[in-house]
Amino acid sequence: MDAFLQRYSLQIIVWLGALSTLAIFSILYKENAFYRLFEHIFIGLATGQGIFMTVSQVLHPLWWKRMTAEGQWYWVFAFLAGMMFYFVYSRKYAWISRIIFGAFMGFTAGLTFKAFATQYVPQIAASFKPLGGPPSSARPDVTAMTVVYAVSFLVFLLPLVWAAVLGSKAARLKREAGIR
Amino acid sequence: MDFILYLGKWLASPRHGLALWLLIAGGLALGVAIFLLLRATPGRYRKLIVMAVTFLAGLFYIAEFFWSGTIFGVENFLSPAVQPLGDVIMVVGSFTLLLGVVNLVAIHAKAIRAVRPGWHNSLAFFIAMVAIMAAGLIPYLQEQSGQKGSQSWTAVYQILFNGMLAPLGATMFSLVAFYIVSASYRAFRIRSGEATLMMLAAFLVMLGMVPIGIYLTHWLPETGALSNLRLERITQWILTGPNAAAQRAIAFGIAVGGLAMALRIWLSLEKGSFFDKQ
Amino acid sequence: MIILRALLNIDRRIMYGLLCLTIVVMLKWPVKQPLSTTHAVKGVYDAVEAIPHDKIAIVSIVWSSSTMAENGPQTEAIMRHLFKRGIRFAILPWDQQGATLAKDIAEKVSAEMGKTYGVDWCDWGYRPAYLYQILPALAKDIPATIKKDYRGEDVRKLPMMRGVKTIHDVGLVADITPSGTLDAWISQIQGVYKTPIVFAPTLVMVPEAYNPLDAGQIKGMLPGLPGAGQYEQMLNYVGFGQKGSGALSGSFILIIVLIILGNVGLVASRRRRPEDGGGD
Amino acid sequence: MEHPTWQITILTFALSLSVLIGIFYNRWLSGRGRSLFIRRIPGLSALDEAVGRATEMGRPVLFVPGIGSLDIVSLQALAILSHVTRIAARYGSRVIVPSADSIVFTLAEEVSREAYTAEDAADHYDPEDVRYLSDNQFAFASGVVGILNREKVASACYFGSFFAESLILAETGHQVGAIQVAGTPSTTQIPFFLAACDYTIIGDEFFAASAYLSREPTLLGSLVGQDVAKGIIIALVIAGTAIATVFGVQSGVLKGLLGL
Repeated sequence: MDAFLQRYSLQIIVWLGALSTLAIFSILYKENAFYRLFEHIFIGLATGQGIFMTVSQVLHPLWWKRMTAEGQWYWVFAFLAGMMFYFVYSRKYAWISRIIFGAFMGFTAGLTFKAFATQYVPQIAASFKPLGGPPSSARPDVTAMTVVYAVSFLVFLLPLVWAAVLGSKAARLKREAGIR
Repeated sequence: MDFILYLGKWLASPRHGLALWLLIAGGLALGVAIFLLLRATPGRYRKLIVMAVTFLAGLFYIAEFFWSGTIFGVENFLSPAVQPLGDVIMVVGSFTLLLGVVNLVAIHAKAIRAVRPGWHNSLAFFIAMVAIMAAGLIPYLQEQSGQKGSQSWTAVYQILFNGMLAPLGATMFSLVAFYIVSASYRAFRIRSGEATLMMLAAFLVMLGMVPIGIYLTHWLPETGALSNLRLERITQWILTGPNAAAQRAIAFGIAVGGLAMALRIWLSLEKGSFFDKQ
Repeated sequence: MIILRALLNIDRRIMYGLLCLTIVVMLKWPVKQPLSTTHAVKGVYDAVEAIPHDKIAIVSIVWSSSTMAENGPQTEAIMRHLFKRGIRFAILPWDQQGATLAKDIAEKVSAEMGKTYGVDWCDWGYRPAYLYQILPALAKDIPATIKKDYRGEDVRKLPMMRGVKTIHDVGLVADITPSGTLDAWISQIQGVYKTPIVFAPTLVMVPEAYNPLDAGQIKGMLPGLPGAGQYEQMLNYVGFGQKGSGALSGSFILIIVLIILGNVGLVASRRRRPEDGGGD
Repeated sequence: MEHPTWQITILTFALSLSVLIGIFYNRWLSGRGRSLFIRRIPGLSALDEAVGRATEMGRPVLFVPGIGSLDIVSLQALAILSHVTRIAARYGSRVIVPSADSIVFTLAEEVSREAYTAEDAADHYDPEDVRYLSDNQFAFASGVVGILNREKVASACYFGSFFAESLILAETGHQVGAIQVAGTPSTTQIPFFLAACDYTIIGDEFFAASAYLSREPTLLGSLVGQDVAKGIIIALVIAGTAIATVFGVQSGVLKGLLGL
């Protein structure tokens, strides 16, 4: 088994890859059993890989190892907090899950304030631009370009837009008048 | 005060062996005690508890961020806690993993048991899930316990990952290219003045992004007023002028909307199905 | 006239077939097309040129095989430029596949340009994409946050990491991404420490990026595949960026032609209606 | 700047305060039996039409609450879900809710169950209609494409955070002939929804949705507060542009305005 896998794994990868690609592309024609099968395999693989990643990247190194190998016993409270989510399945105690949901929502809300200040306020400041001022070296002179385009727009494009508007209006009027 | 500091230090110091397990058990027992306490909480206090927790959680990040320098002579002591708290949130969040997986497994298990049409798809789902999970976890756990990771399982993982998961995702994404063609074919019709403008803008931006469009007007001078009619300059103007202005206006609207919703959630003023009942 | 009206509802399968054909033909027989440099791309070039030699660069990899066609050439172009200037850089992958794919690109380019792992570049290894949690810590203490490189060696022992402690030792961050990671870099790193950031998104994300670009939150941008192509041209080599841009040209032309055909069909059906006495 | 300047702090607090004032002002108004006006948002009014059509055709409605984790956007999406499910429950229709995040999924389950119970249609509620698919973006997309095709969905609603999968979902929906309504604050995806959906709500209309649908005084008041906040930002931009034009971008007044 070992030798077989070592020897042929590249070929298997190539062939499986081709098969998977074909299966997904087949939906472009229409929905079919081949696609359906690979859709389920895809979801299965993604779920399995998600569990593996969560365990190997977060739960084991950041929680279990710290709690046991590094002796930080208080990480047991993280487990208890995590378990609070599962009260959502109990009719009677569902409100307990709301405590932890509330905490998560609170954190999100708090971070939203922070994001507003660091992300959006600088963009407000960036809108402070002189009208008709000289162009900065790094960016094009948007004002001058606007003037050029406004003129060309009037000359070339306006008749076209106008015709299209008229066309659609005429069509609507005809429709309303019952002329088909 | 000294006593509290001492107690904190004593609790936070790392333990090993029996002491560790006793403390973990103690933590679990405390959890059960808290649960019993919560169970006995009268209905009218329940909402208050949820509100308080939400408020404190939000307050932490808000206070940490906006507290600059010293306020009433007190330095910001929250900042050092940001990093550990990030870890805690990540770990606690990871425990929710099973909430979704349980549903998925239940639905597919039912399909197989009832031999519903298409049950073999559900079977394929299970095989795929278990296979990749095992292929990933077995070598990982072997390595963690000091052994050498199994080569065969690693190879299986590589096959499933690079041979199936990766191409399935890549192909799914590439469907976008096809759908862009059919969607834009349908959407860009000169039905009204606005639609015509939208179509023209789309043409100009598309052409200005790729070599052929740049080639179309490359004979125009590089400088001077006429240079502004080069396609890539027009594209650039559409993107930096009207587009950036509109994007920014939408972004501000969304930012303010998000800020308002954050505020309502933080202060438990939010209304709606989830928030009304306790 | 019936033919013209049929243009109103071309079967999507025909369009998909035409698209496939166009891409295959344009990739197989590329047409040499000139690319002119836009200021966004020049911004990236200038930002790399401006990195002082005592600082390192971070190449943040968020992409996976799905967007490799666009993000791969961008990654290669940026790495080549960094190597050319002799700026040390570290790969920081947030995606499992991207980790392998970006490392492969770096190894290829580094071999070609005679560079050494650990001295001229290094790979900090995959970590889950919790950018908001990791970036604040990274900014304060790089070795303590990264700890080990992808091979499991202590990063402090790598020659290129000597003297690298905080984000102030980083002269540039290149975020190469198909998703919304830029916000995290801006709010946690650029907004706080003023570290220059350049951005290499996929083409669909480009319109949104003009906002931070205009605000100076990012120094420059490589808009998708054509952006990579332009950058390749500035660096004087031919990569997939330039070849692929040709195929992209072809498909854009196809889309434009299809849109025009659709409109011809629309106009034709409008004109015919009265005579048909209500054709549809 | 590890912490913001005092100008930014004041601005953020002032905007928040205007929202709060809006909320309490409107609560006070509604206590006296008056209410504020809200303009028509066609995309949201279309939700009734979408559900109604599904009922006529005897086919299910699909509601995708985005692929984001539990955040502000997903919570808003769940509020809209609650509304859609209630209409469907009233008509005795099914709403299929595929989800990409386990926490959002759990909440969606609860929201759906509650909506059917509130409309006295608990027997129409099928627990299997709220499904967790995958947190892998494209695995999720492939699953939704499957559902759209197999369940013969008559109407599809997309509300929440969307990324590269938006067009895959919306175009498939169009191909199966569903009437589609979308709303997202992810600005890059709006063009795709515009191209493939019948109705798309844009930008902060998304955050106005729950107020619009519920006419709840608190939410309506918040909306008014948001408009005041936007007014403050517009005033700032105008003032900043005027100062920049007269005194130049480097002027001290401008730098002092936001402390940048």
